[in-house]
Amino acid sequence: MTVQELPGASYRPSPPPAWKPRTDPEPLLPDREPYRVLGTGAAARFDGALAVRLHAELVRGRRYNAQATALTKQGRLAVYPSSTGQEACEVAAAVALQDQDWLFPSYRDTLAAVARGVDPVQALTLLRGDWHSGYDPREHRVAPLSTPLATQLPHAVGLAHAARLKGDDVVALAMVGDGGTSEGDFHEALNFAAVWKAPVVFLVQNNGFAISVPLAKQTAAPSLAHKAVGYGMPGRLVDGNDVLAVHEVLTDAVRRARAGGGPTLVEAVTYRIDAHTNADDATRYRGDTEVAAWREHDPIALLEHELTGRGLLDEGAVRAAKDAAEEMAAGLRERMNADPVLDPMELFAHVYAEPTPQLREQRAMLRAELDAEAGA
Amino acid sequence: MTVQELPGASYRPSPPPAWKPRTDPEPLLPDREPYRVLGTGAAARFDGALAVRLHAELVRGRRYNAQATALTKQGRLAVYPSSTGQEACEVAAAVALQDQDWLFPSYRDTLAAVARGVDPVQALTLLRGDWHSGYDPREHRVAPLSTPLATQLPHAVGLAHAARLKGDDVVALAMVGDGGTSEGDFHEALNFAAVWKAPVVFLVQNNGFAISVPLAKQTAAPSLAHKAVGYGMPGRLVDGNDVLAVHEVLTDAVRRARAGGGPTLVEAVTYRIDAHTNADDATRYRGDTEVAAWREHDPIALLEHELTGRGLLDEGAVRAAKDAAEEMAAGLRERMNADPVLDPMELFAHVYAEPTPQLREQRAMLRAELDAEAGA
Amino acid sequence: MTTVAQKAAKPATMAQALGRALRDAMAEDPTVHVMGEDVGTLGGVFRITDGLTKEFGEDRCTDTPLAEAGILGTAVGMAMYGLRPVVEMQFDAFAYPAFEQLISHVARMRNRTRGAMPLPITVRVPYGGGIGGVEHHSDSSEAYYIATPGLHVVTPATVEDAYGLLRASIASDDPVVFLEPKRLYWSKAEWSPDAPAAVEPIGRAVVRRTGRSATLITYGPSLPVCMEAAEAARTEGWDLEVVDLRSLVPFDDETVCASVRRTGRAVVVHESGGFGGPGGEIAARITERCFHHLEAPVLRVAGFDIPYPPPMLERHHLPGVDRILDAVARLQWEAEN
Amino acid sequence: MTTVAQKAAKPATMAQALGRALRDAMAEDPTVHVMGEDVGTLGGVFRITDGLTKEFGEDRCTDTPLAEAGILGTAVGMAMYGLRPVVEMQFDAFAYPAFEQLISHVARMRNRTRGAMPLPITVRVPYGGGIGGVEHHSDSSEAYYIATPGLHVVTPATVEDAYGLLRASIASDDPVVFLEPKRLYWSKAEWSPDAPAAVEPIGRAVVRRTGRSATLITYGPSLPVCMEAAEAARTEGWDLEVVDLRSLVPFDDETVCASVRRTGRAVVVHESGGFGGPGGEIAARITERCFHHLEAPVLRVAGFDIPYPPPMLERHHLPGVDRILDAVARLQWEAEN
Ligand SMILES: Cc1ncc(C[n+]2csc(CCOP(=O)(O)OP(=O)(O)O)c2C)c(N)n1
Ligand SMILES: Cc1ncc(C[n+]2csc(CCOP(=O)(O)OP(=O)(O)O)c2C)c(N)n1
Ligand SMILES: [Mg+2]
Ligand SMILES: [Mg+2]
Repeated sequence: MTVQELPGASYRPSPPPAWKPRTDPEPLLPDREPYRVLGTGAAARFDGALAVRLHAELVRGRRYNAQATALTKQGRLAVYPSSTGQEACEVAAAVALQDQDWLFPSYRDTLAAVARGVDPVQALTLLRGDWHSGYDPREHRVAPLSTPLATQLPHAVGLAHAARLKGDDVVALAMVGDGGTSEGDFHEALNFAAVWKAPVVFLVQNNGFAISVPLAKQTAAPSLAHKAVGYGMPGRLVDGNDVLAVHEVLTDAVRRARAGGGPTLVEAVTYRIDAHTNADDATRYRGDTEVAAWREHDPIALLEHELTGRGLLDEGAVRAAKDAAEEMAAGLRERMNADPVLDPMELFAHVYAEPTPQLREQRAMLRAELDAEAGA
Repeated sequence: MTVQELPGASYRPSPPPAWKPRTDPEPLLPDREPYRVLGTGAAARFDGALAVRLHAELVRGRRYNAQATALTKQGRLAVYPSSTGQEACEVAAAVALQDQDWLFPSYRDTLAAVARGVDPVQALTLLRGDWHSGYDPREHRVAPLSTPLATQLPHAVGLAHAARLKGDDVVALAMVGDGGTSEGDFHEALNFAAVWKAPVVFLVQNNGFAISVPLAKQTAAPSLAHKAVGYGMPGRLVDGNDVLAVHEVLTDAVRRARAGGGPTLVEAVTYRIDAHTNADDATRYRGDTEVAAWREHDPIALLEHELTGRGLLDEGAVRAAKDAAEEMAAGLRERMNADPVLDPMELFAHVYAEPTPQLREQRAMLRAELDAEAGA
Repeated sequence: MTTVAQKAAKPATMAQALGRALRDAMAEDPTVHVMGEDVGTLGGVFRITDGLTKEFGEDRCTDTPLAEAGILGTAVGMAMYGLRPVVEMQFDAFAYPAFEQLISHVARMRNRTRGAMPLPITVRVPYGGGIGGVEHHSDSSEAYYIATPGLHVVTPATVEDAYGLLRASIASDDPVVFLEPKRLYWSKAEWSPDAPAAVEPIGRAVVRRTGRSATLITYGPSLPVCMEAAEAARTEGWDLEVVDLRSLVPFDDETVCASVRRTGRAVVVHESGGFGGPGGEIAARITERCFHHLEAPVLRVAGFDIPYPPPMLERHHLPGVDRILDAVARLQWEAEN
Repeated sequence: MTTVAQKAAKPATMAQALGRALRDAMAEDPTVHVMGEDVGTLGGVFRITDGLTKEFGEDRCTDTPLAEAGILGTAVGMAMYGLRPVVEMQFDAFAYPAFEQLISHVARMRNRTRGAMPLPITVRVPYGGGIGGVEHHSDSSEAYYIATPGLHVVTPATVEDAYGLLRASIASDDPVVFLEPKRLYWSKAEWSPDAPAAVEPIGRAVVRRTGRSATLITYGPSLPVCMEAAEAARTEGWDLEVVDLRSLVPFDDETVCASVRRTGRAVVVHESGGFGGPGGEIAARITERCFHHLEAPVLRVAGFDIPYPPPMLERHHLPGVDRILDAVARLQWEAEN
């Protein structure tokens, strides 16, 4: 069959019929440099009280990271993936949300959960060998910490979508690392979010490494924020150590989502000051000078300099923040020193709403074993 | 620990230290409209002999689609996903490659495999209920047709990467549909390709639908080609019914890959004229006017008009192309009319290099059953 | 659990019963949402969801992007917010991209959160062969699901059960992998869509045919084959009992063992590959529980341990009446091994 | 198959033996490529690949992007071009994103192409619990792999086998899922890295301890537990034989059945969940083959049918000596059931 047999076929030197430019990519593309507030003059526009609150949260967060790391040395935590150096992102993620919103942290983001109100001990159960999620996700609207990378992103999309369908005013903010952006789930989640116009904000903390693998082996993109345009959502690039900038960008994105504008992808450029976890040896894959350069760009120092310069933070406020942080740390230390009591019989309690006959048999077997042990 | 305790921390109102613009996104972004050659004057620069060859291939391809569809009605094929209307992409994909290069077709792309030299009967075994791959992939360097969508894309990347590591001059061209771009494997494949600078070309045939699902429910991106920037590779948008344009864009991309320039993502805007397969009822999800508009933008008509206008194609050449196509169709029809003879014992032959003891037992059982059947 | 008075029955297909179950569940419970590839406008490639978008709107029955992990992953989030998603995987093999979500989240969220966050998700998977499908369209993937604690695994073999079990699965507060035997989609039975029978809780096997010589234990697509085999066995002098498991998880040890203790002999029949397939589990647990009642080892008739074959050869792969009868014949065997 | 003269042995860990196997395979065969997350500069989170990038360069031992389907999918392409990729999945549960590639392609490419395109890929998966790992770091996922025809499934339990089986797996022209019992990584044995013993083909079980009362059948992480149980059983008057399967696919029916026919009693022991786990298959096939030699049903000691528990409770979940001995005690049981 040649063309003659295809009815209606004729010459048409025009773009293919169904094709039209779908959207203008220009506004979706991120700035060419990470957005900053501190030291740029833009900070003058900022709400001083908020800035002081963020400062206190950063100080508390830094202390929390230090305390949790110390707990690994004392054997009270099996492992701790520290967010030291990334506190601006962790804190801003929590603070940018309203009460009814949901946070979807990755395994590194216990601090964000804590900053949102989760009890620090409950946030750490997973990491001390206790139950996988120590808190009820509904209480503070914080999903369980997600260990399989990027898998929490579609959850955030689904939850936000469900809330929107129900007519509820709920935004979900999902956190993921630079390494996690390579996973298929990252792609699928962003795509669903954009197609559904779900009220979600994706925060990528680009801390330069996925365990030992540097960003250059993870992606060849101009920036991770550039991925946004491929989904038809805006991408924002922000200095992840500038808490005012991260807070502003996230707040904008949350507002946009809340208003029905759909999802945003935010890449926060930051750095993991500590090793991947206490079990990791970072000297195997990175040099001191790189770490030193980043210590110079510390989120707390950046903020303190700005606030002090503007007369918004005095010695007393710094001291107060420090004291509050110490108090939190002392409480954490003390409560983590108590040996948790886990009931082995609970192993069978939550697999299903009702244990299956098979689980009831197994439960009886363990019960008998424990009774025999106790009797012996 | 407040900031004072983090050694070296100080104020630094500059971009984060490790951050620098990684690449300029501008050249990676596709044109704002699909690239066209036919009817634009650019066709004048074209190799007339090539254009005539492409014309003959298109005519043959159209005939092949018609014949395969007819074979489903005669029960000789169980199912056929037709590429009628998409012949320009199918043909250009095959022609843009050199002999040593590899083609990775999706389930719809039997025509591309045939255009590359695979025996049409062998290309169709999967679709008549015969063995899954009727041809030896190494013979024409055509991977087996991939049914699980997008899963063939990482294969193409791995193969191209392996060839480059061996120092061989091999490019891989992988085909996928618009729907397939939503799969995680699409994302992971493009990312690996860009990070490894693998010599791969990704050709997305955006034919407007994934079975019944229109593009607007698949993506919110400005175009599928815009996804490229998120991987750091160039995206090209092309009129998929303009065979000279598709051929040029693919040839450029292949050349770039061959020269060590890395991968390219090409989105060809086209349309599936037939239903998804013979088993599908397209009237459930699309209207006649849309189909009619696309029939007006037929790849063969577009080319014939241009070539006739330029005096490159006369009645005789059209007739010759048609005759060749008829001959191919007659051969296909005839050979597909023969009942294939499959040996049930072959079920056990290729699961492993050597059948396991378990498979030997099962083989013996089937042998005994068949012998009993034959004896009975 | 819903009980409705029986009304006049007329012939219906399993596909119709499944569609009706979805419709009724959606009508009764506004939190039930159907989602998947082509489930909306098209009504699904098997037309199970036909009409749902029209009746309930696109938000309740949604054509998703083409990405199975994304479908199941977003369903997790929707369930976290209190919805009851019913997810369609287009074919057995196309559920594989969603495995990580299924294993690492769907099956574990309740346990992880110590009961705080159950996930009432139903994952519908058309499975099995016998329809002449091209590669990846005929897998029996139940072995993967039953080895994943936290999931219920359910599969109907009759029109009535298709309705009842799907309703029960959607009503369950736990995730259910609902395996639909695709070659029975067009099987028919007298069944009244307007008066479906009581919805039983999942987990109960049923004796489809009583007999004294031996028990055939099966489920889903192999039930009709076993019924046929039992009929044919009569001429050989065997009176076979046939048990339809209906639910693989939870497993109904009681019904199965009661039957085997009565007959003393059993053959497990399924399409899924033998090695590492459900049959091993079933045979092992019967043996553990009924050893001294067994006159012969529990035998298995299963698919071969090969990738699903080309359709032109599938009849050799699928358990058929003859192969079942051969196995029954071997139940008499008392040799030196 | 490589045979090297035995030289003086000194203590080595399983981790070292695995690393050495990779190194030797890479040195002997330039088509062997190691790839995965953190396998290069870091040497892997378990340091199995330590030094390989230094010795062979980044192209031979490659840090990939963080995407398991991408890793296995590109390995498929590399194998199609004639390389022998050895893929590391960082932990058991992180292999799940690669399931579709594994099931739909790795396991099927040879069969699909009627032998034209074999895929000699080794997928290394550290598996199992007992290391106090956080959620998703202790899964026993072998049930999924053994139910997938086209894959070999191999797991060492000793230092020597770690070397020998990994060499054999890499040398195999078929895809092998190589399960590394991570809690045995630091187990030690006298073993000379410079003179490893002969590389046997995969598929042979081995009797690790002879005995007359009953047979314990096990593999990987549970072997040392079974050896300990056998030792402890002596005080109860039982003389237990212990079979280490080493390969689940192919399965060595011969060695296993020879042992069970001798002892007349058997217990299968593994960490993996019981329901739908390998133990059902093993028990069923022993029963099919040795029914008249069995004095008692083949019993199973396995992990519970629950998601892997929090580390603080894992000792209750894992098969231990007492639970094994309890099962052995039940082998004497002759009741009315
Ligand atoms: C699916 C999956 N694969 C692998 C891992 C193992 N793993 C844990 S953390 C990590 C690196 C994560 O890097 P990134 O996403 O950048 O987050 P960061 O650690 O920097 O916060 C890896 C590979 C995992 N948790 N999940
Ligand atoms: C992983 C996977 N999921 C689902 C399917 C079922 N399926 C076959 S074709 C198709 C639509 C494909 O659409 P597109 O990628 O646009 O290609 P086209 O059919 O338009 O060529 C679907 C959903 C599949 N083959 N593989
Ligand atoms: Mg990182
Ligand atoms: Mg399409």
